[in-house]
Amino acid sequence: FQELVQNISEKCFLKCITKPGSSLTSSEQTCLAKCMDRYLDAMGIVSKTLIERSS
Amino acid sequence: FQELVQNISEKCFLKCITKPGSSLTSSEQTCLAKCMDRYLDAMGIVSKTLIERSS
Amino acid sequence: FQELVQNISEKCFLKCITKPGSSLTSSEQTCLAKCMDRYLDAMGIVSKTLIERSS
Amino acid sequence: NQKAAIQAAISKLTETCWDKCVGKPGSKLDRAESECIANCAERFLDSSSFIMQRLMKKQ
Amino acid sequence: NQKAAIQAAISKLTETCWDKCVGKPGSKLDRAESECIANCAERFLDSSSFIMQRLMKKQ
Amino acid sequence: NQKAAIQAAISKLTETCWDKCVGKPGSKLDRAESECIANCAERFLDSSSFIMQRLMKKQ
Repeated sequence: FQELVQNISEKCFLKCITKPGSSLTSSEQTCLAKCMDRYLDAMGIVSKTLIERSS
Repeated sequence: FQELVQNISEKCFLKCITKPGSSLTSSEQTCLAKCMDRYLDAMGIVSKTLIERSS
Repeated sequence: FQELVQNISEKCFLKCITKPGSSLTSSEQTCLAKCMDRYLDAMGIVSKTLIERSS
Repeated sequence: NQKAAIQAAISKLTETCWDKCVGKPGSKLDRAESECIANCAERFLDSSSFIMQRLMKKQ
Repeated sequence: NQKAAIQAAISKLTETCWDKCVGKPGSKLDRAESECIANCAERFLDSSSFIMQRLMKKQ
Repeated sequence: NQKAAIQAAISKLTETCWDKCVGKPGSKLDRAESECIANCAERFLDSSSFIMQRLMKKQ
């Protein structure tokens, strides 16, 4: 779980916070939320692919 | 050995499979083969350099 | 300590030695020295931030 | 153990295919992105097994 | 232990914020770079805790 | 042990110098690529020892 938080934080920070300011703006939070959901979607596709191949 | 496969796969996947399609094309396979051979060449040069310096 | 040397070496090698030649030039050494000092400055800012937040 | 190895592989592959396939995160993955991720995962596994077999022949 | 975890976090965050904020190394960090690094560290921590809370709600 | 440390160093240095020196993989490394890799490995080691000595003076 910690590693997942770490990976999503790194990938989504790079995509969503291009110029870090004095607080997280609401548009940055929206971007982080979408980015996290899309990352989980991507991970779901990868897991499905790996499991199908290994069976 | 596992780590070597992992490193070569990552580096050569990035160089050779720019748009992943529904199968590995023969030109992608040719690129992977060359890329792996060149990676081993590079590793040979690096090893030689390290060994000469440490002796 | 080893990890710090490793991190600074990687980051500063990428910034300062763009075309590796037959020896380290004096301008490359100057760049490495500045880069290392700035990296330690950056680490100081990050440490201060982390410690303020965790207290 | 095997479960940890699979989770590590999922984690690493997701990072690789995310970088290759996903642009600005939208309200869902569009079709091109989803296909790219699935193909990326498949082709990465193909590439790894191609490399592994070729390395084993060399030894 | 906790000390090692904090040192690992400092190490990782410094790498991330260095890449985001610092250009050609000068004789000192200029004001824009220093501010960028401090904000980068703060916003990274905000982002991580935002992600963590949102992940925990999903489970 | 020392052998594992040397193999780890070879592995890491190969990655760094590969990224810096090799373009599209051809049927062999051309002369510029080979020289770049050898110089990259030498200069990386020089840089590391320069950094290490300078860090030790600071402490």
